[in-house]
Amino acid sequence: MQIGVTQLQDMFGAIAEAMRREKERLCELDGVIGDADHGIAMEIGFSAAATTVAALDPAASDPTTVFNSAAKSFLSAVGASSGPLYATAFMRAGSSVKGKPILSDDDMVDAFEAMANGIKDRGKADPGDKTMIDAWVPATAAARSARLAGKPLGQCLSAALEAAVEGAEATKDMIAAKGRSSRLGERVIGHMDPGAASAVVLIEAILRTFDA
Amino acid sequence: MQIGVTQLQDMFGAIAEAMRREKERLCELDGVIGDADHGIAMEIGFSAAATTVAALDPAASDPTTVFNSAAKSFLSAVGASSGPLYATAFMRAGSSVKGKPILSDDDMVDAFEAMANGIKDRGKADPGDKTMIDAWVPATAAARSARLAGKPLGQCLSAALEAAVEGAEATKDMIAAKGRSSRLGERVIGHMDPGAASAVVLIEAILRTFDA
Amino acid sequence: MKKFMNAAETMVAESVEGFVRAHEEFVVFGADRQFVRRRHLVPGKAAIISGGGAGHEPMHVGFVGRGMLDAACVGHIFTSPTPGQILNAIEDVDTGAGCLLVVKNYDGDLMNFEMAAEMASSRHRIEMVIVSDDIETASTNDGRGRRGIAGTVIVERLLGAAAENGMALADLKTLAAGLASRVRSMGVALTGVTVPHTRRSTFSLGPEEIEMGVGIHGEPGRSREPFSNADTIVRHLSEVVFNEVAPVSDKALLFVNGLGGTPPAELYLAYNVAHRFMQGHGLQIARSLVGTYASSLDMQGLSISLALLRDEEFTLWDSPVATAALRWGC
Amino acid sequence: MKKFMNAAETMVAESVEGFVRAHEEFVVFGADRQFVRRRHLVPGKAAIISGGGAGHEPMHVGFVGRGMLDAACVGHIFTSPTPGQILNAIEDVDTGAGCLLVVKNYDGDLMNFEMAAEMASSRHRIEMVIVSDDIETASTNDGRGRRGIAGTVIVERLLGAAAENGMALADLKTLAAGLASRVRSMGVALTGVTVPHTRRSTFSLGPEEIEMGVGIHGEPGRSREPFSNADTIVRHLSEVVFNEVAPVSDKALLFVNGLGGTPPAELYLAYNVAHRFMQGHGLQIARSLVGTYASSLDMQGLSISLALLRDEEFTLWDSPVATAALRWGC
Ligand SMILES: Nc1ncnc2c1ncn2[C@@H]1O[C@H](COP(=O)(O)OP(=O)(O)O)[C@@H](O)[C@H]1O
Ligand SMILES: Nc1ncnc2c1ncn2[C@@H]1O[C@H](COP(=O)(O)OP(=O)(O)O)[C@@H](O)[C@H]1O
Ligand SMILES: [Mg+2]
Ligand SMILES: [Mg+2]
Ligand SMILES: [Mg+2]
Ligand SMILES: [Mg+2]
Repeated sequence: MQIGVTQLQDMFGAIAEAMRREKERLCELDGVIGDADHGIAMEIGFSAAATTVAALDPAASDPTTVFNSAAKSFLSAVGASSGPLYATAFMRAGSSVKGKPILSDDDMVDAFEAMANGIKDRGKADPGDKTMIDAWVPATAAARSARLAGKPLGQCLSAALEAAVEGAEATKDMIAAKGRSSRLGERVIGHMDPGAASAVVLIEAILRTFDA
Repeated sequence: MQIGVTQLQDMFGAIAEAMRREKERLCELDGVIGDADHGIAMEIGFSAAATTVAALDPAASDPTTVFNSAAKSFLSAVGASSGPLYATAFMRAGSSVKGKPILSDDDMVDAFEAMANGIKDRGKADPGDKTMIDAWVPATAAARSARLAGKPLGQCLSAALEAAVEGAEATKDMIAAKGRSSRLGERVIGHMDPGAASAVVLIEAILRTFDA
Repeated sequence: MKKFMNAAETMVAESVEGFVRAHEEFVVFGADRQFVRRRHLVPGKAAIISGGGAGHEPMHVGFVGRGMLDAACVGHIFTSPTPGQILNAIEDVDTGAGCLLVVKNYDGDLMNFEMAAEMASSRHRIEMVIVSDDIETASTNDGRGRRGIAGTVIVERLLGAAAENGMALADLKTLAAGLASRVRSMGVALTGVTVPHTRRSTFSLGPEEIEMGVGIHGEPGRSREPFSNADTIVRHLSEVVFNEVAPVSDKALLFVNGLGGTPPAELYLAYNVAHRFMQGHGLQIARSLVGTYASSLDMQGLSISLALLRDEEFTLWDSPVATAALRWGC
Repeated sequence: MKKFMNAAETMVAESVEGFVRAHEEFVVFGADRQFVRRRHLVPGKAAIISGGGAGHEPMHVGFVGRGMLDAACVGHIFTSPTPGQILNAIEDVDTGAGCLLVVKNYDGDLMNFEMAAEMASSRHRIEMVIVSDDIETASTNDGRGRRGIAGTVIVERLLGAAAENGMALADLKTLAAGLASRVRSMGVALTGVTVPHTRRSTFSLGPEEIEMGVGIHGEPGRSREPFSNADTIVRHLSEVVFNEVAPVSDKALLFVNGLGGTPPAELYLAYNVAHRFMQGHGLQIARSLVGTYASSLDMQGLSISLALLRDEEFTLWDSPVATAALRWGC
């Protein structure tokens, strides 16, 4: 697959739209164990990112510009935890594909993995801490191994989504060690982490963009 | 009738008991147009007065002492509006019978009238202002004219009670011009003034003391 | 009714005790805890005493100290202190220059302070100032229905500053008289309040109702209105006080007072609306006060007070004050 | 949900605008209203910047001024400000002696302040202080779950005073590190709060329930308990903070903080209970603070903070401070 600026613009558009749709559910999840605003943060952040990215001239930009613009506008639109986490994710994705005008399937899997690493470095959460990391880490591992097995991008992302869904589901059984819910101890058991849930929404929107 | 310290002690005891019984209703009335505490003020004030008065040695006291002690203890137990109003009432009653060890029917009607005048002077309310004055003024007028017609104290107090009941009833149609409810304008119409209602309770207790 | 209290009977005493413990720098209890007074009196200064029911904290105990009150008497909740309390305070803090009693316009307070003044008059020079900064009632137009509410804070501050500067009793009374028509307030409630010892809400409001023109005792106000946004509510309050204040100056002190359950963020938002309104009507807002100073238990609501002051009154406002609730310049 | 607001989207901006209008003596807006800063910076002084979500007023804007903060950055309600806002504040108020960022221990705040610090590090000397005065969580015992709550006020005051006295950036960082184990707080909520833009209560409590160990974001606390009297509730809070604070001194600052909807009278009553408790456990309560300083919208509730300070820290506490919310000595 050949992915240029236009496809990435579509991708951010698709993520923004998905977040708009899922906003209420994400807020509800955050309401159980956090401060009930995760849906709002994701909606505001991604619509800002999508709008900024959509305004880029494809002829005068490259994928790195797209990721960096998304990072900056996400960051200035959203404080919260998700702001620095996703801003760092996109900045890392931008670095990982630096200098490439068109991205191959390998490049996209690299970018995807860079995002997860950015989130890990910024948030310093470990798997099992009941955060979005619990969706992102298995998702990137699945994408990577699918790619190593020679699968095309669409199938890599399918594998990632499946792993993310499972990872998010698994957060229900975890006691949070990071984020606002980390003080609740046993009381959060049975509830999915909202950041893990939104990671699923995001990965699904990426998949839909490149699977079409 | 011959009324001495003991009878006046009984009288304050009866008033205190009546206020204890009517406390809730008086608070409820005050809740509609005032601050819902009139029953509490009357209960506290009259139990303090009754206790102090009961502790007086009948052999070493006279009616003036009884009224003055009641005034003082009422006053130091209750701030509110009712405190100064009833304290002044009892002080005036005390003055009106000064020097008399035993009170006649005339003396009691004088004392009764002195109470109403004390309330009027202290509160500066006019009839029709929707206050306890609207019970007290007709009540003393009725007692006075019954006495002028030669009726014994019991019948004077009966007449007073009847007039007080009517006067209190009439406050329902008034717009308040004094007290907390005076800002409510038309909104108080239909509701009886709590101070007028407690005046009825008080007069009834006096009547019961001397009609037995 | 969830409140931080142990028993209705002891709640005022416990709260005032906590207040005194927290502010020993400024205040001490008077004899038998009948009143709260300044730790250090100023001999020869006219004494200023105020008081009223509890439930309005920090008013008045929070205003005892340098540049404001010499003593404050606290009654039961929403109930005047007794003449005995007031008399004791007079006896204690009058150092010879006489005593000014600052009373909010409620029959109960008036009568109790009057009785105290009568009882003290043989041994003390006493003057009384009645604060009635509330807006006019719809029904009576003679001003009798105007209660003393948050504007009392302004009056007590200015009188306290003037007394600290050495102003004599008679002149303090004149200063207060001059202020009477230039300080106006109006309140609004989003919720009623529950008086602990009655355990009843004095009025209750539906989720879409507010009460306009409330005082500080949980008594109903001028009218029940539909709830609306801050612009609508606060502009209405601002308009009424603007129209009722005597227009002797265009330099104003604007005061947004919280009624107990309203958080600072909402008070500041309301201040913003009122400030715009007053500026739009040609006033220069020279000073501001925003906070919970004259509360009504935990009522959610606020009042807007507007005071049109003369330059020398602003100087009084700015002079040093050191009390638990107001402090600057020292 | 009845609040004084116009729209959820504009409420923070309107409220901060009102705050700045009301306190022009102390503060001005930074460029694009991205932060609130002192009207007069002190060249050569280490700058102190704090910030966090809105909804905690007067924290932090109310602490901007002499003897405390140089700038405060405000995010959406309960949401960290962005790195851009913080960076702009750094650029504006660092007069050459570097900049101390005081951050409450929440992942969102931490990450946003960290990003700002990274972005500023090429041109500014930056240090960061993380306040985590909250009590230990039941589940994790490594202190990671300790949030920054009302004790932040104490830390900001002491750091601000020291900076005003000329203390260098590195020493400020040391001072803060020394305070970390000596300031502890615990909160209780009688009601949940409704975040305006979500229009949902983050937790709701029945008429006989309270939430123990809450923070200031409406997030649930340590445990749900039956409502009881002030003695029981406040003694419990007092006991936990007493047990968790590092016992290096027996001279304490005791701070009762209102969470937004609790009136002064109840805070003073709670102070009384806490004061008795602490005295009964051998502490000398040398300083007090009672009021709504770190709120959680209109939550009914309070927190108890205990700080065991050294003599030189009490001297810092007492030194002049002139901000909207704390003021003395000038
Ligand atoms: N340190 C962290 N590392 C990774 N993810 C985190 C971290 N802290 C929080 N999160 C994620 O962020 C989500 C909450 O995001 P959001 O509600 O937008 O921010 P906030 O917690 O500031 O309100 C959590 O559900 C969790 O998945
Ligand atoms: N100036 C006055 N003159 C006569 N009666 C008055 C006056 N003011 C108030 N009252 C009476 O007092 C009653 C209220 O008493 P109470 O509730 O005990 O005091 P408060 O109004 O201080 O709460 C009113 O119903 C009215 O009858
Ligand atoms: Mg959240
Ligand atoms: Mg009453
Ligand atoms: Mg009353
Ligand atoms: Mg948040």
